[in-house]
Amino acid sequence: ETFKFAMIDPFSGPAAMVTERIEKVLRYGVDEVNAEGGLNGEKIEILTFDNKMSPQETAIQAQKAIDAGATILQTSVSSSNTFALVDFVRKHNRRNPDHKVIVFDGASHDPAITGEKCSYYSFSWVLNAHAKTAGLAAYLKSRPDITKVFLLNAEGSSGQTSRQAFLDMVGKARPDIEWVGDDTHPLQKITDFAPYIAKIRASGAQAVITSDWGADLSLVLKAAGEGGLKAEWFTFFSTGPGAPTAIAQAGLDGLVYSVFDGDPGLPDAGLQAHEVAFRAATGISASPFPGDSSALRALVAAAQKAGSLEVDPLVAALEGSEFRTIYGAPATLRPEDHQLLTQMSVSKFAPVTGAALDEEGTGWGWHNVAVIPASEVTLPSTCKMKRP
Amino acid sequence: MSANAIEIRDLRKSFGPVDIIRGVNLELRAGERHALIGPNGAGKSTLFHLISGRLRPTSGKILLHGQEIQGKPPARIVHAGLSRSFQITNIFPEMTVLENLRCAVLWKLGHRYSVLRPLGRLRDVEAECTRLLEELRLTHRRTSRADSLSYPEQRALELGLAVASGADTLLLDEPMAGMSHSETAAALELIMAVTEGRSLLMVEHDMGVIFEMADRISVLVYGEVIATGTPEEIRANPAVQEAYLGTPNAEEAA
Amino acid sequence: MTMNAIETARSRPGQTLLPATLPWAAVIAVLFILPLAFPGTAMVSTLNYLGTMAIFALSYNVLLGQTGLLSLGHATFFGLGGFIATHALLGMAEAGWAFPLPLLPLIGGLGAFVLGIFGGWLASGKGGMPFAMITLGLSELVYAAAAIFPSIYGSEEGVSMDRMELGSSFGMDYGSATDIYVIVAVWFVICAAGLKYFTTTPLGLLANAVRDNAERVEFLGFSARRVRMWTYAIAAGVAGIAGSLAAINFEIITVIELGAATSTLVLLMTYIGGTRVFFGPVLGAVVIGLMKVWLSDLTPAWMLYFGLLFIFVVMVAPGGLAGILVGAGAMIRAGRLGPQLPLLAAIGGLGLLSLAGVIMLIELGYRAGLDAALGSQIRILGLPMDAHGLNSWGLAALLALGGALSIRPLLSRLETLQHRLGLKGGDPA
Amino acid sequence: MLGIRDLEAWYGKSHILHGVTLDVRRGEIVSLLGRNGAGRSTLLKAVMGAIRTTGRVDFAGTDLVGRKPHQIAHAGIGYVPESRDVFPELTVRENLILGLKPGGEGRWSLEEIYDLFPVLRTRADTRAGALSGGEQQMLTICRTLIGDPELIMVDEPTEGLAPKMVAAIGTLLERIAARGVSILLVEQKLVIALDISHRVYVMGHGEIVFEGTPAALMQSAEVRAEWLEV
Amino acid sequence: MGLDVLSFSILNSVLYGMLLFLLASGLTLIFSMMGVLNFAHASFFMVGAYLGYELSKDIGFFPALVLAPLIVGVLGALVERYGLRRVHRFGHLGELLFTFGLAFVIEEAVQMIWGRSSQNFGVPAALDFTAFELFGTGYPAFRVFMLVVAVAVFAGLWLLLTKTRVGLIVKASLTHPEMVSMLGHNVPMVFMAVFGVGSALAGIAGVIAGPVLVTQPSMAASLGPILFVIVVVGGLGSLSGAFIASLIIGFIQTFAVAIDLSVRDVFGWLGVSEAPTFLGPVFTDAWGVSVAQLGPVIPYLLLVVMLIFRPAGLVGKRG
Ligand SMILES: Nc1ncnc2c1ncn2[C@@H]1O[C@H](COP(=O)(O)OP(=O)(O)OP(=O)(O)O)[C@@H](O)[C@H]1O
Ligand SMILES: Nc1ncnc2c1ncn2[C@@H]1O[C@H](COP(=O)(O)OP(=O)(O)OP(=O)(O)O)[C@@H](O)[C@H]1O
Ligand SMILES: [Mg+2]
Ligand SMILES: [Mg+2]
Repeated sequence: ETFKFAMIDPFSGPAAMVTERIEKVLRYGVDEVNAEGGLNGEKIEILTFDNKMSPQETAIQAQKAIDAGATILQTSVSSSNTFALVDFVRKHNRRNPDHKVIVFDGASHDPAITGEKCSYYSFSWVLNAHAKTAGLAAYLKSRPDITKVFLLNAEGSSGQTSRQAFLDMVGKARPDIEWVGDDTHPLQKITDFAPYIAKIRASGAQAVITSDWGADLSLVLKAAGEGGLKAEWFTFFSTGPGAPTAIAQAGLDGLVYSVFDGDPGLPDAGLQAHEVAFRAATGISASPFPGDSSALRALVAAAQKAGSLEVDPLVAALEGSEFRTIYGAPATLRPEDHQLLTQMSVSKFAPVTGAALDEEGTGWGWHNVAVIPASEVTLPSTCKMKRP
Repeated sequence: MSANAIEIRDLRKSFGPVDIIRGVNLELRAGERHALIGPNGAGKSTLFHLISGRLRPTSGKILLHGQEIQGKPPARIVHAGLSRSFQITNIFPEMTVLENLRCAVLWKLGHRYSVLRPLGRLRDVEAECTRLLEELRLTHRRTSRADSLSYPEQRALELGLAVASGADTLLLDEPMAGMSHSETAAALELIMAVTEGRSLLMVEHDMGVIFEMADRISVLVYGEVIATGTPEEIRANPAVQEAYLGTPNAEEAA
Repeated sequence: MTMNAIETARSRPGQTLLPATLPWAAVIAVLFILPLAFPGTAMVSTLNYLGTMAIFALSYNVLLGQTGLLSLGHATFFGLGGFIATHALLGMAEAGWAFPLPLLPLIGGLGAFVLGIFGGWLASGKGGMPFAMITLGLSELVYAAAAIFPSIYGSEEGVSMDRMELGSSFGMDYGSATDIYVIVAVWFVICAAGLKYFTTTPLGLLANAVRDNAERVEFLGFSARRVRMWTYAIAAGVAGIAGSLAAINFEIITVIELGAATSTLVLLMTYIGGTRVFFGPVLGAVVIGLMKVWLSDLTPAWMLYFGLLFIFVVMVAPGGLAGILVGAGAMIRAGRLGPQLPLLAAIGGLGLLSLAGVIMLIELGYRAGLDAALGSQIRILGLPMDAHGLNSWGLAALLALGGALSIRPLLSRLETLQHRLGLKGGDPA
Repeated sequence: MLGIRDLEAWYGKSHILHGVTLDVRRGEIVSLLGRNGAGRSTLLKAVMGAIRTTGRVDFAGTDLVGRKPHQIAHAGIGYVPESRDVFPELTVRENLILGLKPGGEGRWSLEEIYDLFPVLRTRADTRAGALSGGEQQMLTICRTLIGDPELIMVDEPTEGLAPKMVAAIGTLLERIAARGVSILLVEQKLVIALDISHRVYVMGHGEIVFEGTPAALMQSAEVRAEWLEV
Repeated sequence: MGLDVLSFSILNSVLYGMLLFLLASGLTLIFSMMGVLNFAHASFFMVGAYLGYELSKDIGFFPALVLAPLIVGVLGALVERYGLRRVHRFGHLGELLFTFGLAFVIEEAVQMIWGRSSQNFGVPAALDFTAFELFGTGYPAFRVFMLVVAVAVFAGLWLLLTKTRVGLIVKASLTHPEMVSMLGHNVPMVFMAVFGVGSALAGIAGVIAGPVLVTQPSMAASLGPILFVIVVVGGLGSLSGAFIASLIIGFIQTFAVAIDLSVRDVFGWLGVSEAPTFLGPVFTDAWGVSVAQLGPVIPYLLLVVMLIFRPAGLVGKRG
C-alpha cells in the first residue's frame, strides 16, 4: 500500500522540457522522503499522467489519476491546466464526497489560483505573480538610478496579469519611473525579436521588465545580445531551462536579473549542498522549481501532525504549516487562501569562477544582489473560501 | 419564342493578342441537326466553350431562344435550356453509372440541393434514370463504376449526361472521337435516337457521319464561318474543299 | 485509355458489402455494452471522449471523404461550437432558465452551422489546395482572435462551466460521467444516422460529384461552390455538436480545441480510419483516441508511435483501417482467404517480431537519450533490457531488421498468389 | 533495325500479346493494322517497356526487354502514344524542349519542326492543354521527332484530324522515313496506311495474322474481311 | 518614428525576410515541382540546425555549413525513395499526410537524440563581430552573412530552374510520368534529386538560423505555418514570388512592432476615447489591441484575402 501522488503535466510536446525537470525534482524529493520512512511509514508513489498541455486532457488524466487511487493531484506547467484541475477537483469533491482528492499547484504563478478561484482542496507552493512583483518593486526602491523602464509581456492571462501588476505596484513604489514602452507580444509565436530590441533601444530604456518565459525569453535575450542592447533585464523566469544558455551566448554580462523565490546564488550552505548533490544525481539545477520540495516538506509535517493520510485531516494539517524551502528560508502556507508565503531573492547572471555553481555548463552563474523578506512580499488575501 | 434555338451574332474571342473567334455568325434552327466542321484549330471547341459558358466571349452576342446568355456561368446556361458534351470524356469516374445519371437529372426534376428525401424515394428520378439507361443501352452496367466502362460505353455515358439534363438544345463535341467504324455506326444511331425532337449542334471530323445526320452544315475556318448550307451545298463548295476537305475525294480516305 | 496510370490508379476500397442494417445494430449494441464492460469513471469519461471525437471525425469525413475537400481548419467549428454551448449554458444558468442539458449541443451545432455557412461561402470558391490553404488561414485567424477577445475565449485557461447548473432533466442530474455517456451515445446515433442519411440525399450525391469532377457539375446546372458551401456548413454544424459534447463532458473549453493541433488530430483520425467507408472515421477516432489517452501512460514515445502508425497506414493501407477490414471481409466471403492464410499468418508473425524489434529500438533509444536519467535498466515488452548493453541493442536490431527483411520475399509470394487467385489487377511494372 | 521475337505481354493478369514476331528495317515504313482491341497499342507499349513483357526486342544489337522506358528512349526509339499525352501545364515550346535528348538537337531542329507545323510556332507560348485536339496531335509527333530517334512508333496519328490534315500527316511520315528513320505505324485509316507503307502486318487477338506488302493485302480479301473491318 | 528606428526596422525586415526565404525556397522548390505540400519541411530545417550544432563542435562552423545540409539532403532523398515514392500513386493527399506523419517522427527523434532543452549553438567566432555601425549601434556580421547566403541560394535556384530542364521534367511528370520517361528522362531519379535538394536547402537554413534563433525542438512547429503562407501568397511554385512574399512578411512583422498604435489610439483621433459598453466586454477587449499584437495574424489575413481574390498568388501565372 502506497500513498499515491499524481503528476499531471505535459510529458510530450514543447512544454515537456519543463515537466521533465519538475519530475526530476519531485522524484528526488520523494526518494528522500521514502528513505526516511515515507509518510507516517507509508511510501509515496509517483504516478505520471500526460495532459499534453491541454486543459481538457487534464480533466481526462485527472479522472484516470483518481481511478488509480491518487490522493494528491499536482500540476505545475501552465496556469491554464492548473485552473482546469482546480475546477475539476472542486466539482469532483462535491459530487464524490467519499473520494475526495487534493490539488497541488507546483509552479504556475497566476494569483487567481489562490484568489478568485481559490478552493479549500487546492494549495499553491510558489509565490504568485503579485508577490513577485511586490518583490521587484521593493528591489527597485534601492535602484534610484533606473528611471526609464520598458514593459514587455506576452498576450494571455499570465502575461497580462503580470503587466498590470508591474504598472500598479512598481508604479506605486517608484512614481518617478517613466514607462518608455509597454508592448504586448503574441505568446510563443515570435521567432525573431530583433524588431522589439530596436524599439527598446530607440526608447532609451535603462531597464526592461518582462514576465516572459521559455522560448520567448530565450529568444528575446538572444536578440538583445545580438543587437548590442545594454539595458538591464528584470525577469521572473530566467533561472528556468534554456534561459541561462541564451544569456551567456548573448553575452549579457550582469545585465539579466532573476526575481524569484530563490536561486543558487543565495549564500546558504544547505542550499549549496542540496544543489551540488542534486546536480550530481540529475545533471540539472533544482532551484528553478522549489514548489515540489516545499510541497513534500509540508506534506511530511502535515501527515505527522494529522496522524492520518485521509484527505480532510491532511488538508486541515496543511493549512498554516510551517517549513523551510530549499533556499533555507522559512515559509508558511497561509490558511485563508492556501498561498505559500516566503522570502524572495534578486540575483544577476554573470561569469563565475572556481568551485561556484555554474548553469547549464555555460561557466556563468547567479550572483545574489538582494534578499527581500517575506513581510515585503506578503499581500492581503482576496480569497473567499468555501469551507466544508 | 424565336424560331432559332441559338443565334450567334458577331462573336469574338481572343486569348491575349491571338484572335481565335473572329466574328462568328451562326444560327441553329429549332429542331434541326446542325454540324460544325472545320480544320483543326479553327475554333470549334472554343466556340462550344463560349456558348456553354466555359469561356467568356470578348465581344458579341449569343442568344438562346432569344435570351442573351453570353458571359453567364455554365449552370445558368443549363437552366436556360442548353447542355453539352465534351471532346475529352468528362464524367464522374468514381461514381456508378446510375449515380452519374442521377446527378444529371436532379436539376430538371426540381430536386436541386435538396436534403429533404433520400434519392431512393424519389420516384421521378428513378424512373427517368431507368429510361435513360435503357436508351443509352447501359442498363446492365448501372452499378458499375464509370471508370470501369469500356471506351464506347464511357462515350455513351458522356452523351447521356448531356441529354439527361433535359435541355432542348444540345452541343456535342466530337462524340465519336476515338471510335472504330462499327462503334461509330452504333453511336450515330444512339445520337439520332436521343436527340429526336431537339436542336443539335455537333462537331465531327468523320464526313460519313456528318453527311448522314446533318440537316445543315457550317464550316468554321480560322474563327470565321465561311459557309453554311445543306450537305450537298457544302460538299460542292470550292472554298470548303480548299480549306477543309483537301482533295475533293479525301473524304473517302477518312 | 490514358498513360498516366499513376493518377488514375487511386485507392478504390469498394463500398461495404455488409447488409445495411448490420453495422447499425452492431453500433447500438456496442454502445449499450461498453459502459457495462468497462466500469470505472475514467473509462467512462474516456468513452465519452471517444464518442465526441467519433462524431467529430464523422463530420470531417463529410468534407474529406464525401466531397473530396481537405480542410486544415475543421477544429474551428468544433471549438466554436463548444464555446457557444458553454456561453449558452452560463447565460441560461445565470438567467435561471430551465433548459435540458442534453439539448445544449443543439445550440452549439446550430451556431457552428451558421458560422459554417459564412466560412464555407468564403472558402469554397475552389477545391483542392486553395481550399486547404483558405481553411488553414481562416482557422489561424479565428485562433488568433482568441488572444484578442479574452472575454469570449477566456485567455489560455478557457471558459469553464458546471454542467449541473442547468438542473436535472430526463431523470439525470448530470453529475456522473455515466449520465454524460447517455447523452453522448444518443447524440452519436443521431449524428451518425443523420450523416448516413445525408449521403443518400441529392445534396449528398452532388457532394460526391463535386469530389469526382467539380467542373462537370457546373454543366449539369449546379454550382459546385454552393455544394461545397452547404457540405461545409453541415460538417461544421455536426462538428459544433461534437464540440458542445466535449465542453459538457470536460466542463471546460479552451482555444486549444479550435487550434491547428485539433484540426490535425481529426484529419489523422479520419484518414487512418478510412474515408471511403462510412464508419471508418469512427474506427479511426477510437484507435487514435485510445492511443492518445492511454498510450501516453505506457511509453514516453507515444508521439513517435503515433507518427509511425500514421506513416504506415498512409504507405500500405490508403483505404485506412476500415479499408483493410472491408477488403478482408470481401475476401472471406469470396472464399479466397483460405489459400492465403498460411502466408498471411507467416507475414503477420514476422511483422509482429519486426514490430517488437522496432518498439525495443525506440524504447532503448529513449532510455539511452532523453530519459537517460531514469537509469539504463528497462523492461520492454516484458523483457529486461539495458540501454547501454550491446546485447539489448543487438537483439532489437536483429528482430527489427531480420523481421522486415524476411517479410519481403513472403510479400512477393503473396502477390503472386493473389495474382493467381485473380485478386490483384494492375501490372507490377 | 527492330526485331521483335515471340513477344508476350500482360496488363496485370490479362494476357494480351501471345508471341508476336515482327521486323522493321532501316528507313522503312511498316504499318500494323487490326481491329479495335487487337493489341496493336499494347505492342508499342511493350516495346517501350511500359508493361510486363517477355520475349526479345532486338534494337541496334541489344535486347530491350526488361529495360526501363527512359533507357529504351535513349537507345533511339521514339513513341507517339494514341492518347494525346501533351503536358497540359507546359507551353508548346516547353513540351518540345522536353523531347530533346541531352545532346541537343539532332536531325530535326526546333526551327524545322516549326516549319513543318507553323501553327505550333504561333502557339509556342500557349499552354499545351489549351491547344485544339488536332494541334495537340501535331505537338505529340513533333515532341518525339525532336528527340532524333532512329525508329519512331506512331499510334493512330490521324485520329481527330481534319481530312486535309490527314493527308498532310501521310506526307510527313514519308519525309521522316526519307531521312533514314524507320517508322512503325499503327493506323485505323487504311487508305493512308496502305498508301505510304512498304510493308504491313495485320494483328488479331494478340497475334500476327498477316505479313506482306500493301498490294498483297489489297489482294487478300479474306484477310481484310476477317481481320479488318472493311 | 525616428530615422534610426526606421532604418533599423528596414534592415531587420530585409534580414528576417531573407531568413524566411531561405526556409521557403526549399519548400517552394518541392511544392512547385512535385506538388507536394511538405509539412515536414520545417522538420528538415530543425534537423539541419541540430546537425549544424553537432558538427560545428567537431569540425567548425563553415565545414558544418556544407556537411550538415548534405546530410539533410541525403536524408530527404532517402525519404523520397523509400517513402514518398510509394505514396505518390495515392495522389497529393497521401503525400501531404505522409509528410505530416514524418514531421511527428522527426520531431520526436530529434528529442530522443538531443533532448528537449535548447542547444548551445552560438554564432561562430569568425563572424562574431560588428559589420557596420548605424546611428551609433553596431550591426552583427552574422546577419549580413545570412543575407549573402540567402541571395546566393536565390540566384542558384533561379539558375537551376531556368537554365536546366529539371523543372519542366518534374512538372510534366506530375501528370504524365510514363510519357516523360518514354521521352528519355529518368523520372524517379529527378524526383529524388529535387526532394533531396529541397531538403538540403532547409538544412542550410537550419545551420544559418540555428545560432540566431534558438536551436530547440519547437523551432520547427513555430515556423511551419508561416512558410505555407509565403509559398501561397507568392504564387504556388514561383521562386521570385516566394522571394517577394518573404520580404513582405518580413516587413509586416517588423513594422507591426515598430509602429506604436492601438485601436484605442485610432478611435482617439476620431474623438472616441472610451470603449462602447453596449456589447459588453467584447469592445473593451478589442480596445487595447495593438498593431504589434496583430503582426503575426496579418500574414494569415493576407493568405485568405489573396486566395479569395487572386488565387494564383502574387507572381503565379497559371491559375
Ligand atoms: N487558352 C488559350 N490560349 C491560347 N490559345 C488558345 C486557348 N484556347 C484555345 N486556343 C487556340 O485556339 C484555337 C482553336 O482551338 P479549338 O480547340 O477551338 O479548335 P478546334 O476547332 O476544336 O480544333 P480540333 O478539331 O483540333 O479540336 C487553337 O489554335 C488553340 O491553340
Ligand atoms: N490498361 C489496360 N488494362 C487492361 N486491359 C487493357 C488495358 N489497355 C488495353 N487493354 C486491353 O488490351 C487489349 C488490346 O488493347 P490495345 O489498346 O492494344 O488495342 P488496339 O489494337 O490498340 O486497339 P484500339 O484500336 O482500341 O487502339 C484490349 O482487349 C483492351 O481491352
Ligand atoms: Mg476541338
Ligand atoms: Mg490502340
